[in-house]
Amino acid sequence: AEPIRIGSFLAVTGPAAFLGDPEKKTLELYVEKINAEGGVLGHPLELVLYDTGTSAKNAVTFVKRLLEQDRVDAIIGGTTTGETMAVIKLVEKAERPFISLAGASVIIDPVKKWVFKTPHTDRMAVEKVYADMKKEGVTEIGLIGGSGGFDKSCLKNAEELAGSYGLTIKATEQYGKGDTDMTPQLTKIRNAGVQAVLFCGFGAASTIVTKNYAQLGLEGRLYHNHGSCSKRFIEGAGAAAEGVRLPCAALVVADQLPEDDPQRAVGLAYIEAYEAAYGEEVSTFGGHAYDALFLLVGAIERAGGADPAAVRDALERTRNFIGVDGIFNMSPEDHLGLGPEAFKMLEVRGGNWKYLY
Amino acid sequence: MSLLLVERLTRSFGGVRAVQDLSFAIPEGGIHSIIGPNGAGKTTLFNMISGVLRPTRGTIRFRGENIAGLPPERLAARGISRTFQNLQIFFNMSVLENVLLGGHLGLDRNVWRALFRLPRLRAAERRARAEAEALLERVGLAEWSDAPADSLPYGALKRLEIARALAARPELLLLDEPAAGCNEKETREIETLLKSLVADGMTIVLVEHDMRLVMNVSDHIIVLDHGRMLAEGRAEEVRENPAVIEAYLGQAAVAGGHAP
Amino acid sequence: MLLEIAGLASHYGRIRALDAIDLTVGDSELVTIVGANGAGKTTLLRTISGVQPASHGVIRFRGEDITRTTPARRVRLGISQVPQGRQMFAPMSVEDNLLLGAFTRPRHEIEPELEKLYGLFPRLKERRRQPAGTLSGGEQQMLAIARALMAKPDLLLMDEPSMGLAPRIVERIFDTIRELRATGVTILLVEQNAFAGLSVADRGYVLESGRIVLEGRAAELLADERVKAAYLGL
Amino acid sequence: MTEFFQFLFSGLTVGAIYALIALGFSLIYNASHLINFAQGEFVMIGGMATVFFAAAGIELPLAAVLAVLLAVVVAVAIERLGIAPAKGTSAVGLIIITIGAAILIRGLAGIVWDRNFHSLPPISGEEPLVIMGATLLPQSLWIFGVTAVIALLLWFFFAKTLWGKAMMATAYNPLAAQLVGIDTRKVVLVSFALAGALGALAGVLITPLAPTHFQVGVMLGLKGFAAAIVGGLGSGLGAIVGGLVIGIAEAMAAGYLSSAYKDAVAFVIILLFLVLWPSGLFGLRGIERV
Amino acid sequence: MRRLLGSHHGGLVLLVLAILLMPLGFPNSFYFDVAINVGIAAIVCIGLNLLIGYAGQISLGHAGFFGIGAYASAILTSTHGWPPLLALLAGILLSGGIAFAVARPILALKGHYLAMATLGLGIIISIVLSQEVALTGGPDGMPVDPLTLFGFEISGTWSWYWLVGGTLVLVTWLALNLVDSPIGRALRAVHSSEIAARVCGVDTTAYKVLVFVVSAVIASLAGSLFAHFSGWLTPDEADFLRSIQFVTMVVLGGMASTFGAIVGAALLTALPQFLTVFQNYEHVMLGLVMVLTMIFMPRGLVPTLALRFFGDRS
Ligand SMILES: Nc1ncnc2c1ncn2[C@@H]1O[C@H](COP(=O)(O)OP(=O)(O)OP(=O)(O)O)[C@@H](O)[C@H]1O
Ligand SMILES: Nc1ncnc2c1ncn2[C@@H]1O[C@H](COP(=O)(O)OP(=O)(O)OP(=O)(O)O)[C@@H](O)[C@H]1O
Ligand SMILES: [Mg+2]
Ligand SMILES: [Mg+2]
Repeated sequence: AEPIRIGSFLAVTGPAAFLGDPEKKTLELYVEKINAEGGVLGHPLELVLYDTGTSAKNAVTFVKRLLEQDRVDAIIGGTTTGETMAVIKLVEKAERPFISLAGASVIIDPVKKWVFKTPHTDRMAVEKVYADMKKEGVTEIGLIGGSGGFDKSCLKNAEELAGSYGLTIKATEQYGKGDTDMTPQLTKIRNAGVQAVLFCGFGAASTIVTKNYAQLGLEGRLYHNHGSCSKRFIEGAGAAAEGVRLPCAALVVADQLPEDDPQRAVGLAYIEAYEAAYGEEVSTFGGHAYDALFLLVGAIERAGGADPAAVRDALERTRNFIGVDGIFNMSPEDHLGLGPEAFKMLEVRGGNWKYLY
Repeated sequence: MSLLLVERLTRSFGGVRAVQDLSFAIPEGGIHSIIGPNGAGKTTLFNMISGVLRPTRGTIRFRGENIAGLPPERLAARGISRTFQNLQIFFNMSVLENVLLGGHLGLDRNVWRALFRLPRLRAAERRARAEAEALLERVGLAEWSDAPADSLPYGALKRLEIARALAARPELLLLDEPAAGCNEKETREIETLLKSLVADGMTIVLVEHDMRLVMNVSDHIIVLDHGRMLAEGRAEEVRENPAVIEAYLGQAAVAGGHAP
Repeated sequence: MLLEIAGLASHYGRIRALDAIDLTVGDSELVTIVGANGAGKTTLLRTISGVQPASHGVIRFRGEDITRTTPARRVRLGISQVPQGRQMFAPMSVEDNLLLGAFTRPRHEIEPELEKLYGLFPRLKERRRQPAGTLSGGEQQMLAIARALMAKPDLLLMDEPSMGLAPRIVERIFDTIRELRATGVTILLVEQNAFAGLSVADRGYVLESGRIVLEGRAAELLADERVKAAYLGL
Repeated sequence: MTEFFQFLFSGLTVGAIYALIALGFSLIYNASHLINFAQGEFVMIGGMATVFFAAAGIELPLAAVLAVLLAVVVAVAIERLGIAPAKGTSAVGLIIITIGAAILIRGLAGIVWDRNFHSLPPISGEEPLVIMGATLLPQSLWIFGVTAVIALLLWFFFAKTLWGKAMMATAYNPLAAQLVGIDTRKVVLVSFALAGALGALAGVLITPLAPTHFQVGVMLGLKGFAAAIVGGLGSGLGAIVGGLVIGIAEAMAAGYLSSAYKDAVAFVIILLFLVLWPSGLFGLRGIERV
Repeated sequence: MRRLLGSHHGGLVLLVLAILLMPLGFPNSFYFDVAINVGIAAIVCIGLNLLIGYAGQISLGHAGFFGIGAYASAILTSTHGWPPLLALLAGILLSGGIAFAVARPILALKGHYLAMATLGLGIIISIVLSQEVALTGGPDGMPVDPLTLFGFEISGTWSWYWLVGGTLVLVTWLALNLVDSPIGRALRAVHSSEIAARVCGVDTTAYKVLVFVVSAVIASLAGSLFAHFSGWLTPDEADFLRSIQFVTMVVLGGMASTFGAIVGAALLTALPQFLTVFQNYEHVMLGLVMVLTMIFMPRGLVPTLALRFFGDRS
């Protein structure tokens, strides 16, 4: 039968490679699995995937290529917000369903007809952290983050939301691309007198900040955002990571979830499949791609084919889809469909994640 | 009035005094040679006159005005041109283009006319090319005109530098060892060329170790040693000066023409 | 025969700079090459040293075919060159330049050799700490000659060694050439000053447009009408 | 005051890392006047290869040695396959070759290893030393020590040995170097091999502080290059001072001015240094004459 | 053929023909998109080549000027409602002004030191662009209004293709004229021997400043076009990696060859599109192509091929 063509453009290399790489691996793994099991509605899936190198300009070109040359039926991709925003006009004009894997809420707020996304917004992560801080009686905090889009968006939300949780930001510090030491920034935060610190970033910086935090002996809890939801972070930071709290998708602690939690089974299955195929730990970023792919597959099945308009409508009517990121309920007003409960609050204890609530 | 008047000129490099307290005058017209042992300061002197080096002390008057310390491009505009002992050819250009660049100041250098390639510029370029060809003819490089400069043998490059310097139509031409690397026959050609330039009214200052050439063409010779003036005078006077023989010429040179 | 060259050709891109050169230099012989600008003299010496590839022919040194060996190995075999254009290690001191000249020599031989050459060129001793690139042209030429001698070569290739030198020093250079020869060093000399060059030589070759057009005993060449007309300016 | 020392320690640690990388740049520069933009990749190989050899069950010290060897092999390959055959390529062209090689190595590392980040345990524990109220990790001391020793060794090599001089001579004038019997091909090759080893060593030493990943070489290489330039290309002492200047500038800018603009401030300082010392702090200058 | 390529009007005719005829082979608008990106990069490279190839002064920071042009257009049109043409001119003035202001101290540096200084300049610009979130939207970027010229909105790949193509031809023509004038010769002289150039009366500093400013202005113009064309702008466009890409284009295509700059831009822009067939290995292949090109075509594509096929050394 005619294959159903799914286009994808991801930051497999470049600054966001840490996010894009597992996304790519996930898509490739599951497209193969789906095809092995007979495809969707009897059609095999064909994945056309391009590496943007984390460049919005390349994203634009590749999306044009996906639309014009490869004539794909739907698009999954845009690892970063910049890549995603740069192509929205194109997909809207071409009228093809598009599920973004980037964090920022601007992508779906205001709602764009053809654009959906799977990751929780960074705003939700910050809210989760702030709620926890408030519960712990913290009132004065410091922020530290990188200079990339992911980091800055988190910092911006953190600054905007602080007031509503009764928090005062005493210091906001940044580090640069490829920095290897953040003690000066943390020293300033320490001197500002804070009760807790929120870290906005991902990758190697998570480890460095955490180690420097311990080195300087800062008092008060260090919170990370969901960029650090990777076992690599604990391994890298070692003892320094003890006590760090962060909001993560259920996937990270799937095995600690109660037996009756619907996400447990989905998460465990994904973990098993991914780790068997690649011999490396899953990441929540790969999970975004997982959800995007299966949201799309579900919509195609419900639409009875790959007709873009029908798939789009079906996507918008997604109800109770159990993904690794949470349970999705889309609507014409909400093209994400996740609630704040999709994040779980974790703490690092004994070199492992501890599921708190 | 002297064309060039050097007064108490000094240049040192750290501890080395390359030129010390040197004073002399060059009248307009004729060929004036500066000779002296290796390291006597001849090239350093040229470098100061042409603006390549700033003097440590002293003045250089060109047509009465002190030009010491002015940058080379300003001096070029005033009519001072030179060749280099260590070749400074534009190796990324053709032979003809090297000469054209020598005449740079005489060309149309307006950016807008260049960008839009207006007819006035094209006409000026055509004239310049013709002149450059003529100069190459004059130094005997006509057949190399379109060759890339980096394919020329050493001796030809020496003559190319002369042609380039001439393209600026200088009033004062400084030649630093033009005959180095040339055989007798080629040296004769240079001799003829120098004489014809002087006949056209140019003033030439020549640094050269080929004594046959120096003695044949010089109206006036200055001998430097250790950055100071050792002797000055007409060719015959200098040639017989015992101090000059001792410091520079050596015995064989006195005996007959050239070594050994 | 110390050096034997047969059918040698060399090119710069498509330009043929040397063509079918046959040339020999016997042990302890002093051979001079004369020729106009661009005749290919420098190219010939460069090819013998191995820094310019031979496109045809063979070069034999003490009977061994060295046409394809590296320049460094040729120096170790005993071939050293005073290059045209002096080729200083400009930022390095005069003394370092000289020490590098003896790069292939055993350590203990370096010091006496250095003193000997300082004796020959007192000027260099005065300037031993100065960067070679700041020397005057003639001083650099002295250094180039001294550096080549530091290698204590069996075959010394000299490309216009007298260029840019004061007459008194030129005399000294030619004296040195004679002395070297007397101590058994073989010399292949390229000289624009054809009269001086041929006067010290045993034999000579005349190069024109990359070919040898004339060869013979130096005295014969000096008397040759064509040589007189073309190179001696007589 | 404590604050100042904390910034200073940060600057020194980071600066020593930059210095170590800058030494690699200087080494190759000294032998061939080439800027090797793949230098950062050696740092990456040092860290990543150690991690992966260790993961394969090799003892950590041996894994580190193997990683250094691997970097040497890669460096030699770049020289043999990329630089040596490129006769007649301009200086910028050669730089493009090293950039191409860097892209290639990075691409391979992303495939052969992975695109995750990895850490290594520090050599002597993580208990920070407290000096003047500020803290310093023992690993920083290791980095200072190794950087100082290597700089000293390189200084000795270039200033005191004939081989070192032959290496510099090769860069100053390859033709003359050949004419005095220096095997210039070998010299350049050796310089690459040493630079590879140096880079990898830097990688091994810094991975405990800052995790490595397949793209870590880009920024580290850039900062190392900046350090080499500020200090003066080719000078070992310059590499060290240059590295420290940049490291300290970054730390102080982050501490006292604005952490958001600290990199910009650091580059402004670099520009000012260049205006004041156009050939770097300890670079050669003024040997050209006509 | 040789004359056609040798004399620059011949080359220009070829370029015009190529631009006119290429669309015949384009099956869909994706090809136009690539071609437009090639054109924009080529415009930058022609300017950069004046600086690097002719005057011999390296710049590893030209993406900074590209970024200034792009953001000037983006901010002034989208945020402040300026007419695009005016915004473009403002960008040019700003880039040219910055270039002029820094040119003297920076261009006093030589070789690798100059490379470092320009690299630093570019990095500073790109940091400002990504830090000033309120103005530029930060790393995630900002939207840009479409380009309107004299009341007409340029939209759709067709119009963009002709606009960029036309600009490219114009810039090429101007660059060729400049190169083939006393000024162009003076620039090449600066490259070869500054001291000899000065002795010939060339005010080398003035010429270096001139060509630096001209190349910055051209980069800025291209940046403005890019901003409107792409509709979304991120600071990546001003990143130092992008600067290095521009230099690579110039060198691969052939330094001191205006058509080389165009070919280099085409190669490095289009190549990644072809290399996607290598899947994971596309970066490996890209690196390999760069290395092999420089080994086997040491003078760059255009000059090496011209030499091989026409025996033309220029
Ligand atoms: N790098 C080069 N590229 C192209 N051609 C060259 C190159 N070097 C030399 N040639 C050509 O090779 C020929 C021989 O040059 P060579 O330098 O050997 O002459 P020469 O006899 O040493 O001259 P001179 O007396 O001027 O030193 C000349 O025609 C010259 O133009
Ligand atoms: N930049 C410099 N640094 C140090 N010493 C220098 C510098 N330039 C020149 N000198 C010294 O100054 C002296 C004069 O040099 P200059 O080149 O003027 O000599 P010259 O008379 O032209 O000699 P030659 O006949 O050999 O060309 C030399 O001893 C030289 O070593
Ligand atoms: Mg001199
Ligand atoms: Mg010669």
